Amino acid sequence: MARREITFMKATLEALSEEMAKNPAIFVLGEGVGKRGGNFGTTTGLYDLYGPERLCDTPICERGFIGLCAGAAMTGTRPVVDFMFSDFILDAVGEIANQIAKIQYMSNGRLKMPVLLRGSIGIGHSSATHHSGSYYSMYAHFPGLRVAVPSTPYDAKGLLKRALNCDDPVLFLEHKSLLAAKGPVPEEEYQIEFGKASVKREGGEVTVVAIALMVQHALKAADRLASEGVSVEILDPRTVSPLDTEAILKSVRKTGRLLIVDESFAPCGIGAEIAARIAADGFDDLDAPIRRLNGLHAPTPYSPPLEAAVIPNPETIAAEIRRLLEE
Amino acid sequence: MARREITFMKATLEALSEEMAKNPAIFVLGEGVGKRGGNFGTTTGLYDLYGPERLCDTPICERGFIGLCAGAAMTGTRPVVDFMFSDFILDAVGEIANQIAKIQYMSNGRLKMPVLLRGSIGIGHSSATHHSGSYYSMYAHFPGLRVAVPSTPYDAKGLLKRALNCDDPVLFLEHKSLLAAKGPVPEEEYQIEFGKASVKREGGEVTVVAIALMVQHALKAADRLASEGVSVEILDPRTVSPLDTEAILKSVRKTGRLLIVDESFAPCGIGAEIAARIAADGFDDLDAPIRRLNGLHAPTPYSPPLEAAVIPNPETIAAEIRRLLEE
Amino acid sequence: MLGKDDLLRFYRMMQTIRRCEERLAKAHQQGLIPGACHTYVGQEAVAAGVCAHLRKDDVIFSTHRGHGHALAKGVSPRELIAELFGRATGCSRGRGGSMHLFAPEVGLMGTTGIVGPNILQAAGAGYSFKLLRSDRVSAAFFGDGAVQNGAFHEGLNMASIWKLPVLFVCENNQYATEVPFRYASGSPSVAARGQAYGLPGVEVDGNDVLAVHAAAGEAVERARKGGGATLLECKTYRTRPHAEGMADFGYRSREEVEAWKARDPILRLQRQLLEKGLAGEAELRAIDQEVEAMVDDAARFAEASPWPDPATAADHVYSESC
Amino acid sequence: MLGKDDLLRFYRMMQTIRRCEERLAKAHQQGLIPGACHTYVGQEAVAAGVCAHLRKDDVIFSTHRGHGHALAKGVSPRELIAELFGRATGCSRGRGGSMHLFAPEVGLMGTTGIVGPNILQAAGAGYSFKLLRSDRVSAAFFGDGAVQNGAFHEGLNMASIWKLPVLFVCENNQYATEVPFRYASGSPSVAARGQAYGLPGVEVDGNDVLAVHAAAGEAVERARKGGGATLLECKTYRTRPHAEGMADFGYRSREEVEAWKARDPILRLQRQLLEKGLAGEAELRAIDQEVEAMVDDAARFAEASPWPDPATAADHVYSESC
Ligand SMILES: Cc1ncc(C[n+]2csc(CCOP(=O)(O)OP(=O)(O)O)c2C)c(N)n1
Ligand SMILES: Cc1ncc(C[n+]2csc(CCOP(=O)(O)OP(=O)(O)O)c2C)c(N)n1
Ligand SMILES: [Mg+2]
Ligand SMILES: [Mg+2]
Repeated sequence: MARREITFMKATLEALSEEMAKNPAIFVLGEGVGKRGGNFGTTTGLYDLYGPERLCDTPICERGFIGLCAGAAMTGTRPVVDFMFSDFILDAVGEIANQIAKIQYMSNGRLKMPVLLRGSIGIGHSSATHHSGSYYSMYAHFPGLRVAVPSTPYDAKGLLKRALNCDDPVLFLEHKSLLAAKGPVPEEEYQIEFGKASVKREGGEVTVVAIALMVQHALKAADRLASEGVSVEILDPRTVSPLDTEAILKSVRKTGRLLIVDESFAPCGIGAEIAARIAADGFDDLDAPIRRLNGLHAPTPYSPPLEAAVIPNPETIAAEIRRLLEE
Repeated sequence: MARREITFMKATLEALSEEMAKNPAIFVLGEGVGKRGGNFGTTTGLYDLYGPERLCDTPICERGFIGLCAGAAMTGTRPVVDFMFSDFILDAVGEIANQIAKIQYMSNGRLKMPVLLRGSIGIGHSSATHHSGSYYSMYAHFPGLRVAVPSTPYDAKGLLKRALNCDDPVLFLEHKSLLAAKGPVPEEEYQIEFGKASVKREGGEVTVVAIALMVQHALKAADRLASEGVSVEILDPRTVSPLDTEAILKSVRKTGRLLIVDESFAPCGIGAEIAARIAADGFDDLDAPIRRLNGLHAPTPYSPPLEAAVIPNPETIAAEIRRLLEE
Repeated sequence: MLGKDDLLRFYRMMQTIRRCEERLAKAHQQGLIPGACHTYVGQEAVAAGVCAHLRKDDVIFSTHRGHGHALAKGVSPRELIAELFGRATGCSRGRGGSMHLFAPEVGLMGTTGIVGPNILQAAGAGYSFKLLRSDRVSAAFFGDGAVQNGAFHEGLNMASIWKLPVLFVCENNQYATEVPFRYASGSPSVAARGQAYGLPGVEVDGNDVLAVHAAAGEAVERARKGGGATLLECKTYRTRPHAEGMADFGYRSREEVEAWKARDPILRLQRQLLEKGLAGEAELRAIDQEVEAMVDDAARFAEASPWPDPATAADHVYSESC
Repeated sequence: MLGKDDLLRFYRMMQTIRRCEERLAKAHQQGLIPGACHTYVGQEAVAAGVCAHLRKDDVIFSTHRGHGHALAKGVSPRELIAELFGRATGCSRGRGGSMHLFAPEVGLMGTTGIVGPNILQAAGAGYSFKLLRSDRVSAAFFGDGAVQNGAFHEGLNMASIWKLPVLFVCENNQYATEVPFRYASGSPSVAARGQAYGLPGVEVDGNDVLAVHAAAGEAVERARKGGGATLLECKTYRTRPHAEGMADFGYRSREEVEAWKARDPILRLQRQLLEKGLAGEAELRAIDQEVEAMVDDAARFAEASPWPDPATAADHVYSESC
């Protein structure tokens, strides 16, 4: 049978739809998740299947409806917030970090907190500074949250299904430049565990850990370098919390060189965390300094030439790999 | 003349009072900053000097009054938010990261954003999980903010004065276990530049970079180790954004060993950032893996034995240094 | 109609709260409480009057000033006092203290040290109950200070448009720490703000347990029957400082406090019981003694209880399911 | 009293906004606008009527739907269109696009892509003006969707208790993207919510520039004289989709849109001018042509303008003073 290829968005829609069919306690909240089917088509068709209470349009009160989810999750339902752009839920960081993330702990494990927060991240399409944020590093900093940042339709479906079967709060972050990308997704049921990296390309000379869209960019860079005779291994952690340190250590043991590519801000970012872990536990395996390639530490500008200047691309990634190989 | 010693709190009160006397555009907002003089005595006596408009008690609407400050700072005044506990302003992360931090950039430098956000951080005194947060790593992640985390009265006064003479938004974070600590503070006017670390103790065998209260704990650990013949150098970055990489590199060049001690969460924390920078640019100077010692990645519990278990102390720091020296 | 038993139940509950608080205040002075302690003295009628209508499977969400709500919802004095003492036997197993009380077994779904979130969480429980076609109801208790917070606005609006089975109980004790409500609020009435959300807003004397009970009864019934949420403003007063150990007369006068002490909700109910001949002095004293004995026992229990094991300090950050 | 000149000024401003928006809509189809484009078509009377009272040193804070406010406050069509085209000559130098317009020189202190913050920022400017003893005023423009957000609640309450010189102008165009106001709001009236904050709340026909102008005039005068803030609800309608390129009839009917087009604010003013004999067809057509020429020029200017230099992409993250 031919491998089925579907888009990232379709893969997540399948995951959500399948789980909603199984579990009547799942409901979705967000602006336009009802009849409209979601700003990114994330709930297309579900309103007709499950009705307005399970596909609930909200007023523009992100803090409010995320705070509401905490109470819902404690009392027998499983809320999904479809927040459109990760920038919008900065108003809810108090509810996320101080309530949702902490209540399992504070109740000594007597309350569960199965809240799924899902929506788009990433720079692209001249979305400008209020529609380009990522913030996964911030969420990985807080204890009590799971943070998934898939880069393929397959991973997206498997991780979303996992999230909907897990009692922890999960941030599920979808890069907007990946939503229309297609990839193989089997018809059969599967889930992907959190904290398991995926080797997106095997190679022997340098390890590149990349996040979300940067995985695709790194793959392009590796293709180019292959033609120059350079063998690049590419790892996608898939979840930044938990983070699969073992897989990265294993790869660095082989290559001796590590570059982390992350389009978002460098300071206290996930690239720093990866570098710190390897500088601690993989120190003896390193043949060269650990390098990070990040987007500029600046708000995201609108104009295409400015926007392009603030994020890594296949060329800058390839250049950085070449430099690292010379160290 | 004898060196004058005053408390951390008194030092910041002097800084604020002196600057308010000079600059009538400075006003302070917060719950209880008026007649009450601040929850931590941060505005004691100022209400009588400057009246209710400049020492303005607020309703409990952190997002609101921090958002208000953005508009005030654009229009000729210099707001100071006295937020008591850093946990309270998580509701305002949208205003801080998406507005206050970005407006200088988005206006292409035509608007200034001199907002000072000051208040307490840190674990201690059974304050429990909603009054123990730090979050400086999160603020250091966002572009556009300055983040000061002083550990002595001298540094606190100098950095607060700098903050009140700077057009950037500044987070000024005061560890609650340091507020009553005394230290030398000259009567004369001085300011401390952002991004300049301070060597709190010179030593040759290992570099310890510590933040806020951990500087004091590290000093105690170093005292203990000195009696064992171990020579520890202690650096306090004083501001985590900007971060003085040069000073840390310089010290590591001498010692070859680096431990970062930070009471807050490890993942994507400032310790990770420091480790990443040194693993990149100080790689050849390192004689051992870079180690981090952080508080546990957990919400902060109330009960004293639990609370003590989640943060580093002089003993655990000393033990970690000993381990690092053996690597 | 309320009978003698009901009134005596109110009396016993209010005395239980009062005596626990007084014991906690003393314990705080003695250094037995390592963190903060916000007492509910003067406001007992609200918790007692509202919670009398709640079933065990109904839920409440409270604040930093939550001891009274916890007790009224069914947390034992032992579990409450042990929690403030930081012991493993406390309702939050020592993780919480005064501001973080959890007892989901009896429907106390948490108290919060941050002003606001509990309002939203109560709305969320209401959403669950609606979706699950349950007749359970949910209540949020919060102060006048929370009314100026965005959480109030967003929570009440959502509860209104989705007709959620929720009671929003504002205990207007006229101060948020030291900031007066009349200064902080653009409107002198909390109840009147119900209108802005299309919700019934009811003002009641929060020092009169019978009045609170009556108003809460209507609201709970409406909620159970699918009639949606209610905003209840209980005008009351705390007669102790904001938190134990804090100064109290920089922002309010001794006279004001004394005037409110004269309106003490427990004394008032006592007078009513005696005047109506529903109970004699002796009967009330007997209850008082039972309560006193229970609180004594609880304090002894708490002090004798073990500390939590430091090795468990990072347990339950995540569930075991994922 | 308003004279002919005033009315013609309104007419010219509203036409300028309309023609710029139509040009931008077309440019969006042509791929000249790399990002989003939210037009103001149908709501022009609000910006024109309110901003007519504002001095250059007064300030406004707007939203994702801010083109009209920018123009009415004095941003030139050239700077507006160039910004949406992403050029270095745009009012935000290409950093912002449709949702992030900055022109502090003329009192446009920014438009925000996040719903809510501008309400707070307007209050903040009011705080500055009060502290500085200035008679400047500040205005926030926002949609009906923002009314359900905590920023509305917190901002209006602070403006009320501190008597800040602020106009809160809600443009109730009945939809937040595709979510109807009547669904999202617990209360059918925005203006009536003023009461919850102790603020005057005034409802006005937002498609009648004269009505908007009259109501805004009172509010601005009250603010300048120290009388505090006003909440103005302008009932209006956007006749184009939420953003260019979006579908428009999944949530509202063609009939509804057509009915509102019949109430077009520009046509209405035109009729009034003609009926009162204040202007002839020819005079209006002459203005139209001038406006058209100006917009043509602006679009040409924008298209011919240079792109920003990528080397400047990280400039101005911090000021130079620290
Ligand atoms: C978001 C937030 N801001 C500030 C505080 C500090 N704080 C604790 S209690 C309190 C006053 C609360 O007043 P109110 O809601 O009236 O309750 P009361 O104490 O009177 O019962 C404040 C400001 C907090 N806990 N959370
Ligand atoms: C906090 C936040 N949530 C969601 C959005 C997405 N969004 C952009 S415009 C809009 C609708 C706004 O409606 P309204 O305030 O009525 O303004 P209008 O578009 O009608 O002018 C929404 C939901 C956003 N920009 N910010
Ligand atoms: Mg109160
Ligand atoms: Mg609208």
